[in-house]
Amino acid sequence: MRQLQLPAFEFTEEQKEFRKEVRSFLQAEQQKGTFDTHADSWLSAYSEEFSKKLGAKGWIGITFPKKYGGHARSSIDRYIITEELLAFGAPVASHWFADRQSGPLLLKFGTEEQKEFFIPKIVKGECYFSIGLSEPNSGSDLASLKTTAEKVDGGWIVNGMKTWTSGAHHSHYMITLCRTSPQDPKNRHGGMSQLIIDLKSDGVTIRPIQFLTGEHHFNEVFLENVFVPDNRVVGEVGNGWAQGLTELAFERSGPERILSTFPLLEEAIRLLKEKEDHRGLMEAAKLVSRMWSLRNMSIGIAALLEEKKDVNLAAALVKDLGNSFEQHVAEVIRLLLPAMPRKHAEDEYARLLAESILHGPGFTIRGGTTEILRGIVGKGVISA
Amino acid sequence: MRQLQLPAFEFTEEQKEFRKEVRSFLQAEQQKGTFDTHADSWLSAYSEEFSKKLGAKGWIGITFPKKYGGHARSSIDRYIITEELLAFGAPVASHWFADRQSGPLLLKFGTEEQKEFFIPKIVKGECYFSIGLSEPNSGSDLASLKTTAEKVDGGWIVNGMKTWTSGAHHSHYMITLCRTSPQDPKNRHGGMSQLIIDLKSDGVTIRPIQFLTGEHHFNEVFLENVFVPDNRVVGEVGNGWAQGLTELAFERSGPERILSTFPLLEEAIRLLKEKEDHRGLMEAAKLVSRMWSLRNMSIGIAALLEEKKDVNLAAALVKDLGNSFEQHVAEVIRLLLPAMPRKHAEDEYARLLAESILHGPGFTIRGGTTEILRGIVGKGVISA
Amino acid sequence: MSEMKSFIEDTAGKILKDLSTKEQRERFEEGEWASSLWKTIQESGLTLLGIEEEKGGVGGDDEDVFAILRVVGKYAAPVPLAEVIYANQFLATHEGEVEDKLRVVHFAEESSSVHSPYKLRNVPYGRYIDEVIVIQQEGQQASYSIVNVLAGEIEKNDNLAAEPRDNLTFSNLGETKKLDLSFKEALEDYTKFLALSRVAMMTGAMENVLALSTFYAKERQQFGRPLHKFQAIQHHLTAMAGEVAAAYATLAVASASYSSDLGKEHVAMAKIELSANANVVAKAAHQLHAGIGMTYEHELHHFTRRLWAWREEAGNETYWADQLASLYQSREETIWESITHVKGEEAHAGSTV
Amino acid sequence: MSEMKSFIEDTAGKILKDLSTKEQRERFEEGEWASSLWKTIQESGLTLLGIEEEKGGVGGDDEDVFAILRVVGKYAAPVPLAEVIYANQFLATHEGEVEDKLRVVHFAEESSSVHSPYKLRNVPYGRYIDEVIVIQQEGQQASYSIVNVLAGEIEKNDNLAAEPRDNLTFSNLGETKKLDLSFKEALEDYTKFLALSRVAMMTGAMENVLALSTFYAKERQQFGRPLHKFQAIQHHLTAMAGEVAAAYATLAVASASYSSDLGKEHVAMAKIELSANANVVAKAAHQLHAGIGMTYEHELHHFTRRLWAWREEAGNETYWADQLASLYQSREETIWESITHVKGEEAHAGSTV
Repeated sequence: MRQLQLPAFEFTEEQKEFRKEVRSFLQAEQQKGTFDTHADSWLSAYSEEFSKKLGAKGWIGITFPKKYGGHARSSIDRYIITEELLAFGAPVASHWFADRQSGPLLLKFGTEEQKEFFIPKIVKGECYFSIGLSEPNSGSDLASLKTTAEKVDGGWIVNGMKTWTSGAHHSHYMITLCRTSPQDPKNRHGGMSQLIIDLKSDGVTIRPIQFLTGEHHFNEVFLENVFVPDNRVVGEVGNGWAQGLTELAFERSGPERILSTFPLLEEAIRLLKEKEDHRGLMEAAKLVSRMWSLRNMSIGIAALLEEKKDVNLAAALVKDLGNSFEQHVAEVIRLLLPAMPRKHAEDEYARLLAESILHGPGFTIRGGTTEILRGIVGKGVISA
Repeated sequence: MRQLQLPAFEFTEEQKEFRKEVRSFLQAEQQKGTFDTHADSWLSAYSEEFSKKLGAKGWIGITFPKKYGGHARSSIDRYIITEELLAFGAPVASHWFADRQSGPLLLKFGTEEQKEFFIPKIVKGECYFSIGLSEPNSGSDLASLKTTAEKVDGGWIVNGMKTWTSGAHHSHYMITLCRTSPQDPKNRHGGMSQLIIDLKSDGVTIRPIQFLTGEHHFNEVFLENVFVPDNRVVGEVGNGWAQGLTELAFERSGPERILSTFPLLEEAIRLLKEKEDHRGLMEAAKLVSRMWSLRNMSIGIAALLEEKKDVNLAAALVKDLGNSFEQHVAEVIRLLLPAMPRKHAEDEYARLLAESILHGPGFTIRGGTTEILRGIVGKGVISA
Repeated sequence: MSEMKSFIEDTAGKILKDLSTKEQRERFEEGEWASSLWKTIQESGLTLLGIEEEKGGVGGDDEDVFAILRVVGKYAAPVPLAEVIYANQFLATHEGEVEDKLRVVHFAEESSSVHSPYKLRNVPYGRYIDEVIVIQQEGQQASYSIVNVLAGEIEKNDNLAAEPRDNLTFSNLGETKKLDLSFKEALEDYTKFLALSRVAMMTGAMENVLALSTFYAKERQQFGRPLHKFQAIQHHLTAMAGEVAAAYATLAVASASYSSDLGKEHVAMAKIELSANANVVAKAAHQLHAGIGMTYEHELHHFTRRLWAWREEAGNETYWADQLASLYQSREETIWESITHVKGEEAHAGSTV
Repeated sequence: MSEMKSFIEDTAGKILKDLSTKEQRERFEEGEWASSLWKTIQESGLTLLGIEEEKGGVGGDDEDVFAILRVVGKYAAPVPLAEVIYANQFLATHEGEVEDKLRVVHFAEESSSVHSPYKLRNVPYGRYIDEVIVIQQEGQQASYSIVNVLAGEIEKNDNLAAEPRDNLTFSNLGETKKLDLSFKEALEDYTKFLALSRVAMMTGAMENVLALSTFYAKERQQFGRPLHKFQAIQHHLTAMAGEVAAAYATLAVASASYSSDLGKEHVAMAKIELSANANVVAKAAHQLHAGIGMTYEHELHHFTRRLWAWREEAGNETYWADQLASLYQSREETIWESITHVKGEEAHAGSTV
């Protein structure tokens, strides 16, 4: 099955140097106390100040064209930045979606005006995006979306509601998938469009959805007669579904599907070494081996993506295996180093353990549940 | 959910004495070299001699009425015998199905003549039964059976084919589920009957299905114009499906769903103690805890069955969890005591490990696959 | 099992169903003591369970106690009932009689010097209780003193389920009384009790997680079909139902044998099992509920967070497996002999001679 | 990676697809050496892969060797190609040139006394090979001798997949030559090679298990629908596909770095991974195939039994985790530094200061 044959990728010396540069920066920031390490930081650790620092280093939108303030560097460089940020558990939630999805989407489908308006701000770490996809009754069945955009003079009037919108309370804009023509049972994914909604517009109400930890990452976004001007439609009207899909492979196989609980693993190994617990280190070594193997997959996919190959199947597999791994880390570690996990513990290990356990259920739900992914893969394998 | 609330059952002193008696017999036989311990012995270890010895002790059909040679003892006594035989990995495959299913079926639905003819021989360990259920294209969908029995003067003419028939090459009879009226899409389980086929009849051909180990447990049984006299129909014509189901709960939750790989676990713990491997024993202790917990369930169900309670749901759960446990034992143990597993090793540990691994796939397939069981349970939970 | 078991189980069920509501639990997490719930529990006599009437108790045996604690877990009641029952039983045993108060037993860390303050870590509900019975090491023996919490300092601290596990500091512990137990024996007795309490509470919590999941799978539609028609959802339900049934059987056997010779070994196996399976249930339920189950709004997390917290308390799998490994190493008998409580004539059942 | 990789991969694929058939494997299990298959492999030069032409080889590098061994696993070829390649490479290195024979390297157990016979345990294909290169301990150094198998006694012995792992006994080993390696170094080098060979072979076997499963899921109907429409079957297929993709990526990275400083650590992780996942694939495939996959008749077991056998050979997870644990303990760097091969300025990435 050709689609499963992933290549070895070796980082060049230059890339290793770059990694070192990123790491040194993070170590210095950590020492200054700019941030604490958190598990699952890409979902939960917001810092506009930190995002702006990264922007100033040129590390947001690093692959974007120079003409819009980007650095036209390879997606491998972006991969390196992402890895280092997650391994350090740095606060990257503010700019996360703008860097990963919205920026690339606008560059691919946006108008020149949109690129000139948004991209330079994204790159500076000053302009944040949310993704408006899920709705209260859609679950994993996104084709059943009900938010509508009705054509009016000079723009669109949007009505509806989005839910599970990460970071909407921090973001400036939301790329919103809306129904621009009525649902057609024969083409369930047709008639949808992507609109950029300014979250400060009249008619937008953002309400927090408290996470089970009590924290606030997710939101409900109510859209009541929100006017979106014509120049804020992304790409083609009616082509929203297909446009949204193009970035999925990259989203599914990135380091964020493997490393959400890595800070816990690293801290645990440090403690096991301190205790000279050989049997404990043996169990940890198996986790490291798994991580290494998944990382090899993920980097292999990144290399193929750089060559514009179709990697949908393998990318979905990375997400499926990676998410299970992220959960599994906490389940193994808690037995090697028993402790009372606590959200606000001074003890870093107890805190990371708590974060990893409490965020765990989200890993296999966000970005397509395990069940949905396995359906996609099952079909992909059969038809390959 | 009441159906999941299983009681604690405590063996009486008398029952403990009885267990001791059975165990002493088995230890003596083992010392005489009558048998070697095998994993999964109820499927794979045949010994007519041993079955007859058990019959002579009164330990086959122990719950059967005295009038047919049984001992009218409780199903708890039968539970004790079964547990001890399996914990010792003794060769019980010959009489297994006659004792577990066919005997009880005949006692419940059979004619007086059938009881008088078959039961005393079963009890002596001289008369063995197979169960003719699966067919080549039925898979888990037993309602799609195609073997037919056509009414003729004085009996029935059976045509068709059964497969996966355990022990048919050793058995005298096969209780065969046949279609006695055409398939009715509205009542998929109607029109089936249970017939006792003498495996020495004209028209019966038994061909081995070699197991993946090369061993011979399973068979294809071809039935070509086999005549079955009227007095060999079990119970009511057309009621075969319902009759077959009644014994399922007992079949699903017996010790044979938990203990198939117990001899490996016991041997491993002996070796770990010898090596004073504390961390290894800790892992083994978790397996023992799981076994204990499943055994508590299984005995709780046996106690409820004795009171004629409905335990279908809980019994299916024991099979599901028990089969996974049986497989899991070998997967944990192989890491604690690395060895080259070999079918014919002199080293008992290496041999039991090989048997446990090679027989493993069968555990979650026989008697209803995991998938089928979970469907049954899922529906049971929803409607409870 | 006492005859009153099903009666008090029903009584407790009614009280807790009415009073340990989602709203009550949410108020509790915001810092409000569940006073009316606790008062009702006290008035019903549940805090004095397992204590003879002549000592001020209401009677009942081990099985009654753990049956009630299962109900406490089922309704995720934000009260330290297990700990208070133990404290009351402790006083009834050692003082001869007991008056009902909000108190828990706790163990002082070994050998603080005379002048350093006494620190008690992770005291259940420390901020809400009246008294702590502090057990201390005194030479070979243990002693205890009854300390008013108001005399100490409280540092707030929560477990994963926002149940208080506070650190208390006392400058002195006042008058002590000798115990006819070593410190180790006293600690082991408490750990054993607390471990089976958590087993009971986890059993109840699992039961409710399954009930919430079943409800959701019936109600919710996806791709035009009710969720429970999907094979993946059926698998999740089966996984949960299996562990609920196993937990029931385990709790039943361990509470019936709690005070027997087998008590400690059964508690060890039961706590290993429940701790190991807590996340099997929690994970399946969250996967089945998808997004909605991750919200604070939905009450699923009241139960799953308790499962995650309780599996670590009173010894997790590692702690109890360590105890069992030492036990196996120390005795000659085979596992089969231990499991069946019947010793054969030869040493090795299941092994050739 | 040499340019010839995809060419020789194709060549080997064609040979093995044609000759390593189910019937051939069955005849082999009945005791018949796969002579024409072996002859074709030899004639194609595959046994001399990784050896320079001037030393009698056909060229090629590590990646070529392990790429071919993946194909060997894919067709479950009943031949000791990995072992023979290593033996030939060994001779090319130590004798300067090599002539192609059916031979393997094996290690004599330590310090037999002069008069006792030499026993070699679990020699791959012992009954079919011409020669064994026996490596022995001689003081601090190792020595080797080339022994004709006919000179010894053979006790037949099989692994789970009915591949010969015979015990050979020799009364003497003849002339020995010194190696400029210690016994330990020589053994470690062979174990490393064999471990990555098994990784490659398991990758190939997993690939075929997935292919057989996919075929079956498309062909077979149940309850009136093709199997692959069932969610449970899709889950099994996903589990297998995931491990196949992971195995590919793992093999690619470990063979590319095999001779580098990272070689041993990568081989360790690769063997842990493949050994741990062998049964994920085998189990899912058997569950998907249900009864039919448990028959000797169906060829699934040719692959699953090899997965079960190979995961234990050349070190299972426990063996290699033990090596890695010692490595971690011996060095200062963090795991993140090891994984990325980049050392930061501070010791603890991912940890506060």
